[in-house]
Amino acid sequence: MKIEGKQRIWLDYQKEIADDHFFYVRSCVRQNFFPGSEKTFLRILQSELSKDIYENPSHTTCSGIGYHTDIVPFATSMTMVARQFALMTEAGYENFTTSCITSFGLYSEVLETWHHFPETEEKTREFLHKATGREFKKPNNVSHASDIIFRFRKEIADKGKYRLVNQRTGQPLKVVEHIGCHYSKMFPSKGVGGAEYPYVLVGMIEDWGGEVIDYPERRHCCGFGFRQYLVQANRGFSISCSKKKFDSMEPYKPDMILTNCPGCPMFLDRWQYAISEMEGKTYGENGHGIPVLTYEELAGLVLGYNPWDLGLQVHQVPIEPLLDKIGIPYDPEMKFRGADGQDLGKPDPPSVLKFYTEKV
Amino acid sequence: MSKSAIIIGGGAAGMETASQLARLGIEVDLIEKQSRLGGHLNSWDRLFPNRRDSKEVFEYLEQDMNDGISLHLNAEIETILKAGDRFTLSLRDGKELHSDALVIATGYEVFDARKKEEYGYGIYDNVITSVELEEFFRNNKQKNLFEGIKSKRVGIVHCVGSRDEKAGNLYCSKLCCVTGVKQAIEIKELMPDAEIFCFYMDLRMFDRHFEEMYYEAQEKWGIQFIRGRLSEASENPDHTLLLKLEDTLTGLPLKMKVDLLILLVGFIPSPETRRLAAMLGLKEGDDRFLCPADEHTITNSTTIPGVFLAGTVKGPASIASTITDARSTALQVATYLK
Amino acid sequence: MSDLYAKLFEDVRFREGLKACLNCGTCTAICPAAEFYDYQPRKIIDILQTKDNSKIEDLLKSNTIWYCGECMSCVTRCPRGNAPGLLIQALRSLSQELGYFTESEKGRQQLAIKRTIGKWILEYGYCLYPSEIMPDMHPEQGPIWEWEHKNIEAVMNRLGANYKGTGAGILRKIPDEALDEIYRIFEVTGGISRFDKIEEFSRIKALDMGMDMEDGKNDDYMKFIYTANSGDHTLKHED
Amino acid sequence: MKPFGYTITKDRQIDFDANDREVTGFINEVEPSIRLCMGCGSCTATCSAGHFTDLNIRRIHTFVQRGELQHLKKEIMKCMLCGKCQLVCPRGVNLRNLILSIHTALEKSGI
Repeated sequence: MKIEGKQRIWLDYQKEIADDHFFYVRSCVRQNFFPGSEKTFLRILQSELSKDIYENPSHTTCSGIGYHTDIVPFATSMTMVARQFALMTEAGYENFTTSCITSFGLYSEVLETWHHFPETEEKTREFLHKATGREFKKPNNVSHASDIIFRFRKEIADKGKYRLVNQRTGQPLKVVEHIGCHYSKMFPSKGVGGAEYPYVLVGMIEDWGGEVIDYPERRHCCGFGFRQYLVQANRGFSISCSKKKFDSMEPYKPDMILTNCPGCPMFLDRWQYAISEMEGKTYGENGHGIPVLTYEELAGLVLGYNPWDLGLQVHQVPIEPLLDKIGIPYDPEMKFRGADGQDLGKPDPPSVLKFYTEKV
Repeated sequence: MSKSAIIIGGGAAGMETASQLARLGIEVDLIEKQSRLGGHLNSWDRLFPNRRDSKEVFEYLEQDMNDGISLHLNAEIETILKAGDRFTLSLRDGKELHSDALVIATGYEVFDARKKEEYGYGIYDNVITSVELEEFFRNNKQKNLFEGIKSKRVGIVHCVGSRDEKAGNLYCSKLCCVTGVKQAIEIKELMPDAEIFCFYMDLRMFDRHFEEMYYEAQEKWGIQFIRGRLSEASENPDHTLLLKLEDTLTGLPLKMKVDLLILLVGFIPSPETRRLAAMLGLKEGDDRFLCPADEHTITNSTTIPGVFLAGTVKGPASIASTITDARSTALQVATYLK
Repeated sequence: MSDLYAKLFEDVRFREGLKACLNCGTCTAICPAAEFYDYQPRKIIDILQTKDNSKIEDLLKSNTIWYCGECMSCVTRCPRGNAPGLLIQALRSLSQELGYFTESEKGRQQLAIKRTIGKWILEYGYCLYPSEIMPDMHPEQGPIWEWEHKNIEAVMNRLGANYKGTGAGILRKIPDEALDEIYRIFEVTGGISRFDKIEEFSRIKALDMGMDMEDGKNDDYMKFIYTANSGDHTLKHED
Repeated sequence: MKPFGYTITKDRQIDFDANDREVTGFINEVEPSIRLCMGCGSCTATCSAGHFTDLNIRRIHTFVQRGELQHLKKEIMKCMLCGKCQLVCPRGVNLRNLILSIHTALEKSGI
């Protein structure tokens, strides 16, 4: 592997990422499954980087999952997108930032469609006005939240308390990066580093001290496939895709998986559990699985935030082996407690995948 | 007073045009940007279809580089001016040349395989281009190329940078197919136990003896042809490559490990060709190669009187047809100057 | 019968996605659906290129168009600028408009999606909603989700969400005016009409199959389409 | 184990490296003309059995070379050995002997 070859390609895909004054729209999947990540994103931008980021309470789903399960017509989704733009326009913002990759892909697709088929933009304006009375301007800049963290990765490293280094061995942690399909597969120029060798997560890993692993099934979809997961009868497809990735990355002995898409970390986390239940097979060390993190969770760890504030307790694959490797302290007693320390009980231990109980 | 012509480009087309014109008594200046003549001919080892040594063809072309030709090596053109029927060329070293006719024979370049990002050229260790393979053959470096490779399975990818909108080239480079078959046979000659696969969409064996070479590759050498375009190559932990393509004749996706991947890179117009065309106001086709005055009949002249085209500035061509074309250009120039 | 190709052509995604195919197979080669289902994006384009009405009708009624996961990996690779993923979207839309989706096992599942994702979009303003993601319908979500689901308010609170609260924040209650706006958008753009068609054609199919189909989530037809898998979607090596 | 309601499936890619190609080697040896196929499909077009079943005789060649034995077994059972394919093959592939050799090879390897 010659890293210079990749660096050349990264130079070809330098994406413009806004610097400040972001209009933030949330992700359905992440609010349900990784609320701590969105919380951490805002905390980093506001407290660490002193950026202006605004969220309008009236913004909604972009309808992306409905669109990609094909129950929502394109015209409807275009108008849903237009409504979000209208809220941005009304609030006086021009930089649109999405927490979700499906949304990011949809916004990009809608803007491209309006560009190539101007009559669709006109029609959308008409629909939006008819339905809501709103008008909108198109954003100057559309960035995914991972683009923003990428842009400020060096600042985060500078402020950081921890590096992605194994305390015991002094070796950099081996990190697998997984990019959401809709980040750049449709429009390579819209993603940092393009579609074949996206740099958005690689840049974070490198600057935070880790070592990136490239493995044969790196570009493979996690298998969400929208309807392929949402309907139980189709989930065999979904889990089989993820398994393919695990089998392919296993020989490299990764310490963790880093993702930038809402769904992927959930699936890569949960499917390790399901595979272990179905086939008795676990990945990673000592039967603990390979921890899967969002980029905000990882940034939060680097910055020294409490792992339980980041939401690492709601992962099925235990995260403690990673914390121990990096040398991040945590209080096991507080893992499954509520905001005021109240006892919420504990999840049942899975039958195969190990619950982390003590330091190895 | 004898008439004169300037020929830009000292590859096969330029050399042959020059020698033909000199033989007809026309004073020739032959300009070559590199330190020696021959152009791409210097990169090839053996030529299809009969696998004769390319040096023989070079020697043939070189023997006529006689006194009637003034050779300007390492020469770079600054400006070209046309006043009346006369051309004035200024070279970077300050030299000025004059002539009554101008022949553009600046040829092509090979496609930069790095642009086909998903094939990992320049990133993965065992991905090389067909040009590099020729260099290995030519310099007898075969041993280095295959050193440490145990199972010796080789994949040859057709249409790299050709017939590809994403690469910016919709056209067929037409000679990659036969080059791939030739190289497959040559590898097999070197390593009889190697397994060789060509990944193709159409095999365009258009010229004399090409189809027979394909037949020979199958019959005598057992080279396998899989119909499907390589979709991606990735590197395995042992530095072999994992290929993914559709085996379109079965309709099933296929994955396969190879030790070495050879990319058959296509033709693109050389930057020098495009620079001169812009300087002179010559017409480029939508494939960016230069347009002759008429595609069927007036194939060697341009719409500018006194400016002629020879060889691969007009599109992909074999050495044989380049030489034939150069003679035709020479005849057109001579007729014009008469 | 009307010209299905012309109908497809009305969809901008179809016009964007179909140039001319040279049958190279780069799409099928990396298509996750082609790896696990008897499916080839290349073949879809091949059929559409024929403009043959009866072949297109077969396609609209088949399982085939429902295998794609819309990851759009094919879009990156096509050397001719085709986008099989976009064509699938156009085909699925038309299949639902014409009611052809109920003719296939995979197509019939649209009702289940409409009654979950579709319902939640209009009801909550979110595509997913935690109290609706039932552990028994999602066993793979594991014990962690069971625990979370049981303690959802406390867990959301611990992680800094504004669950069901007013103002901004994670899983806030979307204001009623905003939900009204969404509904009107769905009304004027054909979203509601799409939902109604999915219900209506499914009702006809359920009757046809002798199954009960109420409006809730737990009727026989709904359960059937959510779990039914004939097992012949994959061309297995053991076959 | 919990009832998940679905199972992990093996992919249907041709896994060239995992396939057993002993049969491939045997057939290429006993009927070397198999190498000459250029995928033109003349055989499939004229195939009598192919008119009544989904037999695709052209694909048999490809399955042999890829070592896709299960597919191969399924396909050749449909051939009636009429030999029309051989008459039209522009490359002179001895298709009848090819089919017979496949039968022999599959039997020998117990498939």
